[in-house]
Amino acid sequence: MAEKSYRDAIHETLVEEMERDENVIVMGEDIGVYEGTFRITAGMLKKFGPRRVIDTPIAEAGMVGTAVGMAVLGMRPVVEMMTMNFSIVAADQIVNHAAKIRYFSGGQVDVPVVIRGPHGAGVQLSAQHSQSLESFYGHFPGLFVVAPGTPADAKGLLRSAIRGKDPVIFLESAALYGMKGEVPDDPDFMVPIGESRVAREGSDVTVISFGKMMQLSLKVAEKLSADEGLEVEVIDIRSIRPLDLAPVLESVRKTHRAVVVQEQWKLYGFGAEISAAISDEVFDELDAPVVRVTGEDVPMPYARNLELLAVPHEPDIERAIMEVMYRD
Amino acid sequence: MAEKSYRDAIHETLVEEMERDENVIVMGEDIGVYEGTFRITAGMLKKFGPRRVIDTPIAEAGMVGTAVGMAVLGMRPVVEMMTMNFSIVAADQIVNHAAKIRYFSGGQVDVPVVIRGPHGAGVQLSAQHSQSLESFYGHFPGLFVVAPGTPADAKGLLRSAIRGKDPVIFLESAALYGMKGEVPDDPDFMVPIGESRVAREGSDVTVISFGKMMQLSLKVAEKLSADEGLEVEVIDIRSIRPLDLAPVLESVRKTHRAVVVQEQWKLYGFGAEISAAISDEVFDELDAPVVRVTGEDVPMPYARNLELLAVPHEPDIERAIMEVMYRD
Amino acid sequence: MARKKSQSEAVPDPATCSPEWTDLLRKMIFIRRFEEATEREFRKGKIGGYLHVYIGQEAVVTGIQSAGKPGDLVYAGYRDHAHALLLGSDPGAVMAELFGRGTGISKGKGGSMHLFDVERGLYGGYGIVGGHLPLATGSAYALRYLKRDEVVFCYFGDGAMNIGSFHEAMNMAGLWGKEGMCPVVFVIENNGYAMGTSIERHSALTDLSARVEAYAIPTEKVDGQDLFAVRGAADRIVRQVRETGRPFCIEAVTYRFSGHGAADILQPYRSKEEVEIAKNRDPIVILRNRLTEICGLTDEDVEKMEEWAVAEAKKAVEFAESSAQPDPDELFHHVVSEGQRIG
Amino acid sequence: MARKKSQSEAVPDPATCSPEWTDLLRKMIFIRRFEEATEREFRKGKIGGYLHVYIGQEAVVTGIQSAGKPGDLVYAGYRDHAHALLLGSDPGAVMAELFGRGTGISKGKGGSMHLFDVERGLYGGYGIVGGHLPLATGSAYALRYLKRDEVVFCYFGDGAMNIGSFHEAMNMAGLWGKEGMCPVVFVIENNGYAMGTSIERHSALTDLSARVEAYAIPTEKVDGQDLFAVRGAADRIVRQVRETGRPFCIEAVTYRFSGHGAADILQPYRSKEEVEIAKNRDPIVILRNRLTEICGLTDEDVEKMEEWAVAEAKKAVEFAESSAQPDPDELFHHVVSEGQRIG
Ligand SMILES: Cc1ncc(C[n+]2csc(CCOP(=O)(O)OP(=O)(O)O)c2C)c(N)n1
Ligand SMILES: Cc1ncc(C[n+]2csc(CCOP(=O)(O)OP(=O)(O)O)c2C)c(N)n1
Ligand SMILES: [Mg+2]
Ligand SMILES: [Mg+2]
Repeated sequence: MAEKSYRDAIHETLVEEMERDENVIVMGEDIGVYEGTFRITAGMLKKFGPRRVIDTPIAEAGMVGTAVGMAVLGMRPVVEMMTMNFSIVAADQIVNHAAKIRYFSGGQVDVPVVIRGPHGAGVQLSAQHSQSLESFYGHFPGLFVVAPGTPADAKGLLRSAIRGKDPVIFLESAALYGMKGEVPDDPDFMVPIGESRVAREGSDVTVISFGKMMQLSLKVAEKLSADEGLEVEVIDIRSIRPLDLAPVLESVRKTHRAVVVQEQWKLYGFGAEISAAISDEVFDELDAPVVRVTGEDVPMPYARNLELLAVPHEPDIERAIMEVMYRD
Repeated sequence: MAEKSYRDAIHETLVEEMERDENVIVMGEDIGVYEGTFRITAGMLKKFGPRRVIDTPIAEAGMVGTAVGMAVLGMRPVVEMMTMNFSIVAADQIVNHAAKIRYFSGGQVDVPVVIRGPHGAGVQLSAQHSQSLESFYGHFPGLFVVAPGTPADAKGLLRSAIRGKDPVIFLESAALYGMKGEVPDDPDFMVPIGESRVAREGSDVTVISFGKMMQLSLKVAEKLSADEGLEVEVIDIRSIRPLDLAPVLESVRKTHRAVVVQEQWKLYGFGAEISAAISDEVFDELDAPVVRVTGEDVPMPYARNLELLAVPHEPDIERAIMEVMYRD
Repeated sequence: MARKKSQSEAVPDPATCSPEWTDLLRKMIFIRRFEEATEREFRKGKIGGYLHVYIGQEAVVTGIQSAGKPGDLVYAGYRDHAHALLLGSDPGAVMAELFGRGTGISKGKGGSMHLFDVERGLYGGYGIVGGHLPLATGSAYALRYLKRDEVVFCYFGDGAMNIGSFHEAMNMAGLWGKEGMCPVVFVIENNGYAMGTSIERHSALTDLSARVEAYAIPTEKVDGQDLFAVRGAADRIVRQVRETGRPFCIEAVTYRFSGHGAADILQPYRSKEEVEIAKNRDPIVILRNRLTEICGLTDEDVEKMEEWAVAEAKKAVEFAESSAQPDPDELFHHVVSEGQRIG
Repeated sequence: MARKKSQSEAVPDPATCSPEWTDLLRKMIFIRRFEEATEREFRKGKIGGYLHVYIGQEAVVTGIQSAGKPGDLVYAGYRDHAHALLLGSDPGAVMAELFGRGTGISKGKGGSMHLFDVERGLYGGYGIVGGHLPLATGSAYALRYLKRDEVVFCYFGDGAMNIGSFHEAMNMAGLWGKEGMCPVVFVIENNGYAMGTSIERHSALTDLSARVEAYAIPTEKVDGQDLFAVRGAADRIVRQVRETGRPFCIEAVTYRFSGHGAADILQPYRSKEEVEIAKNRDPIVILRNRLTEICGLTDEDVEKMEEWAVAEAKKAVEFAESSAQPDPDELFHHVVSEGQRIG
């Protein structure tokens, strides 16, 4: 175990996997000479050379498509989206090509491509640059979608993604890049894709989230434990697709109360699936309706005061918890 | 009132609105000389000329973007996607431009553009050509998303969309083009965007759906009424965004049982939002968990036998109804 | 069908007879008969979905693939039957795919637009216009990265040149080609129409070479109805691409004798006369006449080929007919990789 | 600032002095001082998000917009401050937008990348590289369709030329231009870099004119550091576009003196020397020297301009500083149209 930042965990994993396997390469805009806008790939061009650290033109669809073409021949490209917002320009290549080729070829190809980059609200990046894309991509069979909320998961999930055989959308929380945490040293440390985890045990209420909002939920849990003696169980849905509900259901059977926290828009969002799935499975266990804490239904505004109003904060989560506890 | 097909209702509305307002134009691939792959625009090039019926190159992003550029100057372009699947190539222009310009300009522009075309499963069109995009687009504030399930709604909603000031994603059920129904003659007949409707009254169970699946649900309702004396209330969510829940909640307060029917994938799909929203609002009214009837979690296969297994049919809806009735 | 896979080393001289020429005529005749069979079966309702045939364009892919080697890769659009047949895919399996049977080349899951035969180099079969160009470009990079000496053939239509993915792929191919890292032969199957939109109406500049050269990719325009012309250019170009690792684009000017797809009956975008005139340059007739000249090919020889082709196509249909639909479990297979999960 | 809006009818002769030339120098100096102020305020934390300044490129948009008319439309990327200032937008409102204040030109909801001033023809301000090109093309069509005689100016960088939307927009502009239905002046602000990627590394062919002419759109390359050169070309070209309704593309070769954005401190992609050499061709200095020659411009005159520019920029900052943040209700306004719903 060693303490590392979320950013370093990602950087390190890329380096380790490239050292381990010649077929792993990285490509993206300004990841080489410029060393990456978030410096995830800093130093890698020098280390691995331009054939394995490819600076691409501004052409997201081209980037993803060429990566898929490499992947079907056995390479393992990791594509960096400068921010995940730009992946929308490549949406067709992602959901209609990467996600479906295995299927419509009758299983003749593997598509080991990872598409990674920061998503979610930044600080005043405004409407086109502040989106969380978990439900946007999570809807499509053929894709794996993961969203690590800790340095250890960033490392373990990225390694699983790189060593896999399928397209993985790897959603990084820009807000967590600087966050530090314990990361196992085992060079083969992996976190299975498709397993949620209990981030904090508790008996009174279940909070379900991922990424940055999961970290916020943990803070709230500690506060409520200290102030109110309320024990919140926090479930980290680090894998958006496939979605592992087991820990959620088990927790709700215990707490009988659930809150879902997401940064993005409510309508047709992440929380809807979690809430619906809980009803599907453990409806009779619920002592209160599942409450969704979500971003406001607006494009992200630029002004800081408005931006802060557009996304959930600790008090919003706390309020929701009190609501399902029928307290106030 | 006159009986018309869903296809003719759309065609007629386009013609009427173009006759009424010079600023309304249509553009798309092969809508002019070729007269449209589904013949929605048949005869319109002759009638209105090439300036108002624009055959575009194969460039969906270009089509949508240029339409937005026309719209901000006061034109009212209606863009045909040969099938909505191709709109994914234009996803960035739709969700990051059309949907957000009004907002990040501080309200300086109107964006009256309609993007219409068939979506959903056809007959053996396979994975890239068989998608339903309601939750894909329904997630984004700044868009209106509608999905008519009858000729009258096709007409009334399209007219509202064309006369509006905002981008509207108009999802047509290819499977319904040939369907006939009564359509009001009033040249100003409109159906408000953002209003669900009760498609069939019933007291025992509520079925919520839209488009083709709504029509299937109606069939099932008639059958169960005849065979089982069961009265199913069918709610037609013809407006995906904004989502009008009032008729749904009112119905559930009456029936205490709800089934949601959608053709597309379950995970992060339409049904999740409806189910979650029902829990949000009338949790205590439910005598059974909301059941979701959805397509299987696979890309659409080509083989007819597999394709039929991939989407819901009447027996699936019937089974779900029996399940929430605790019958078998 | 590809039993005598030609090697671009041995370039037959168009002036003199070679057994390979007659073999290529035989292949073109087979493609024609096979496609006609698919149209018949479509009308009978045995084939569903979209069906796009290659009738009239046979000399393009036949001439180009005859300059290929085993191990080379092929990417095509949805008009991909001929490509599969020329790579040596089992005609029965191709027809079975169109019938949606479990014995289909893509297990019945892809259909006419998504033929795959990776073992023989066919990497699809794509339905989104232009969407496969970036894939082909990436595969070309991978070939060199993996130290393989094969090349990629990427086929697309004139209409595909207007979509963004064409542009992005071409620029990346041009860039990578400078490093000798992009051995891809782009082939424009220029049949003058994107569905019902003629090239003058969909492309600001109808000289498509300018479009390609803007990315530092050399181009050559060939008569796509003349197999000798196509093959002649392909031999030179494919060897060059294989040696240099730089992309090249062949524009083959051809014509689609059938409708865009099986549903394109009326064809309001072109006149019967135009089609008739185009049919005067039937690639099969042109090659046949040349071979009569230089090889003394007789009507009897051709008769034999025709009989063989018709019989083969019939066999393919029978195989498809007699094949079972996919097992229902297939619905859930190949969505993602199976077996032991990574991580 | 645009009080003396120039008319492309009256073309001042570069050889002889004209009050307009000094006015344009004044504007360029103001843009420079204004941008420097935004960089200072960014470092102070008064401005958030991304900040892309125009320092070093002033002569490009100044020269081109000086050939425009009131009513013309402008589309820009995210490097859009100068464009707003030249259209006569209130500098205070522009600065307030960057500060995220309610008095901002886009009500504080857009920020630096999304400046809008529709009343003066500024239709944004866009953050997705190349995404605004189709919009500009559609607006050009609309101008003619609506029988307006204005033109659209569409600015974008060299790096934007590699994304699909560039290609799709250019082809549609070329097609519509043939009907005289696309009066758009495309302006490549070619500063040699896409963020940290030099043009040789992002574009297969560095001769960008070939890229544009492939769509039947004529191009002209101008020295973007020389206001006279830019203005001279713009006068001719804008008049032509206005008269013919056909698109034209001006490639202005320029250089970005500052980092790509305010966060681009290290600039590992270029050497200090390279930047220093480029600064020897400062567009402001070049124009100033020319005016000293032909107008007998004195250091005093320039001093006055400088003082005015600094004062104006300071005023803008003070206005922004003293403005209130947007009303919290603004969060929910302008998501969609308000008031009585259609239907
Ligand atoms: C992105 C996209 N838009 C539209 C279509 C519908 N479509 C299928 S084929 C076709 C015409 C393609 O013409 P061309 O590229 O010239 O190929 P050809 O059919 O002539 O061989 C169109 C518009 C599609 N499949 N994908
Ligand atoms: C689609 C997309 N991809 C990536 C980015 C990130 N990005 C912003 S500016 C930029 C470089 C653009 O370079 P250029 O077009 O030359 O304009 P310049 O900044 O030099 O004026 C990049 C890659 C983006 N905004 N949009
Ligand atoms: Mg064609
Ligand atoms: Mg640049």
